[in-house]
Amino acid sequence: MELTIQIEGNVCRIALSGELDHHAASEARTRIDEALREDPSINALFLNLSGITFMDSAGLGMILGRYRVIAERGGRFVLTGASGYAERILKMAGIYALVEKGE
Amino acid sequence: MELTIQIEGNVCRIALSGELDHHAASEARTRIDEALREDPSINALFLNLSGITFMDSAGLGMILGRYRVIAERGGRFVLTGASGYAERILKMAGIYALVEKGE
Amino acid sequence: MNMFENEMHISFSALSQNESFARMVAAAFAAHLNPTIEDLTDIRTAVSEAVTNAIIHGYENRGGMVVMDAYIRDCVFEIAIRDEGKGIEDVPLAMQPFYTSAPDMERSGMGFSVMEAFMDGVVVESTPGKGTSVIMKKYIAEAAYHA
Amino acid sequence: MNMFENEMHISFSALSQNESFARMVAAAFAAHLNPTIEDLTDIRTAVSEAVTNAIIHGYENRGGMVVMDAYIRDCVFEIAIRDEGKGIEDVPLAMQPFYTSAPDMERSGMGFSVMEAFMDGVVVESTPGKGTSVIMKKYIAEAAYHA
Ligand SMILES: Nc1ncnc2c1ncn2[C@@H]1O[C@H](COP(=O)(O)OP(=O)(O)O)[C@@H](O)[C@H]1O
Ligand SMILES: Nc1ncnc2c1ncn2[C@@H]1O[C@H](COP(=O)(O)OP(=O)(O)O)[C@@H](O)[C@H]1O
Repeated sequence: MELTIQIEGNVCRIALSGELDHHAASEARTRIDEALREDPSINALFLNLSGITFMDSAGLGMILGRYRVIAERGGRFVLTGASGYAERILKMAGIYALVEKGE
Repeated sequence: MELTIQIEGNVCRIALSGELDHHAASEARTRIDEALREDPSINALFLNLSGITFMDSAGLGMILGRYRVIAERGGRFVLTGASGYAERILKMAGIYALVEKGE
Repeated sequence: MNMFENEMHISFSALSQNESFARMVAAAFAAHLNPTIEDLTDIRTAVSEAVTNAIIHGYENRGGMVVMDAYIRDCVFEIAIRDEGKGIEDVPLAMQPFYTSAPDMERSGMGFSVMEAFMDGVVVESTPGKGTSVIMKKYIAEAAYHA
Repeated sequence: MNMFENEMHISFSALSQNESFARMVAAAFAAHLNPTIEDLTDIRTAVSEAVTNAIIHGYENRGGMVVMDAYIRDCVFEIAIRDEGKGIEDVPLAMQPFYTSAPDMERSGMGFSVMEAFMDGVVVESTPGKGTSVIMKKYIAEAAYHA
């Protein structure tokens, strides 16, 4: 799993690629929460999944967790680029009832 | 393992690619010997290994075996395109004392 | 069609680094049936769920050995994932969508639902204090098998 | 450096289709040590030799189960390949370059030589009528390990 974090003003853009299983999700969780903690002014999180080649329900848990972190500070959460398989699991859990889907 | 056989006049050109282990070597042996049996006028066998991505000593045994088949009918055997790893095993066995190395 | 049989049994340390290893082994073994990429992704995902559960719920991240037994019989791929961890008190409850005993670990409770959606049969056997077995089946289409 | 330990035990049907599966499993497990491509090719080749021998010499192509036990301890990868086949009467003779009991199968007699050349230690234990174990070690450079 590869993770890149880009912060511009109050917006944090994260791109995940590779395999997002429980092992990788734990690492992603730690790194994203660190970035959010360091900059309390961040009020929008864009998570780009277009590089994800594998995802299971641990990825779903990590995504829902980050949604909660940013929602707690009243921020916006946008999920983009989920392809075939990741999308199937996200939809099974009805995630788009909670989080915004971006382009 | 993929195998292509091309016959022009008395010359048989064979290209092997993929993984040449014992399982694949058995298949290659059967198919090459069939081609040689069908056309007794073949008196030169060029074996191209440039597409080989894995080879163990079963590949060596198969190559030595085909050398013997063609040598028995007084034909010529030429080995081409062996890369790094295949070459290491071929050299360990001193194969170039027996068979000709082509471009 | 000839009956084709092949089997594989593996056990490995209950470390999260081995989750990707376990999926890879299961997929490489199932590859003998000439499955589609989609079949393989289904298998990789379901195996990842069951193996992760063994590591984090069964052994509570304290280590132990996870076992996978896989069988190919004609066009059926069967895989059992076992642990000798703490077991499950109430299996029907555990299998309900969104049920999780570990929300603090950000588990979504969707593991069993994913296994059921992606495989053609999931059976869970568990004895509290002894461990858990998850037995899953997948039918690989004959067309693919003969391709 | 922290001590890192991981282990894996697998058994699979003694079918020639499983030769590539066995190499893949060994390489995927060894990958935890961050080996170079060359290290991985060495391991794949040595494992292929030992597994093929178990299938064709140990079980004489009549089936049975081949076992692989792999361990990672710090930067050492150790793998044992075992069969419960016919065993070897004279191990030092069997290990000589070009010695083969199966020239009719076009065996080159170079299997053990390849294992010795590509690994950092090869030990063969065999009991006629009981079976054979080939235990091999490979040191993975610390530099690669920390990369
Ligand atoms: N191997 C196991 N050992 C013990 N408990 C388990 C095991 N697998 C699942 N469980 C229990 O079943 C619950 C539901 O599992 P699952 O649907 O995979 O969701 P999640 O893993 O997200 O919690 C888990 O929270 C856990 O309590
Ligand atoms: N697992 C095994 N069980 C029984 N005999 C074996 C086994 N491995 C090797 N041998 C014996 O040792 C000989 C030499 O093995 P090797 O160097 O790999 O060459 P090859 O496999 O080409 O014959 C074999 O021909 C066989 O007689």
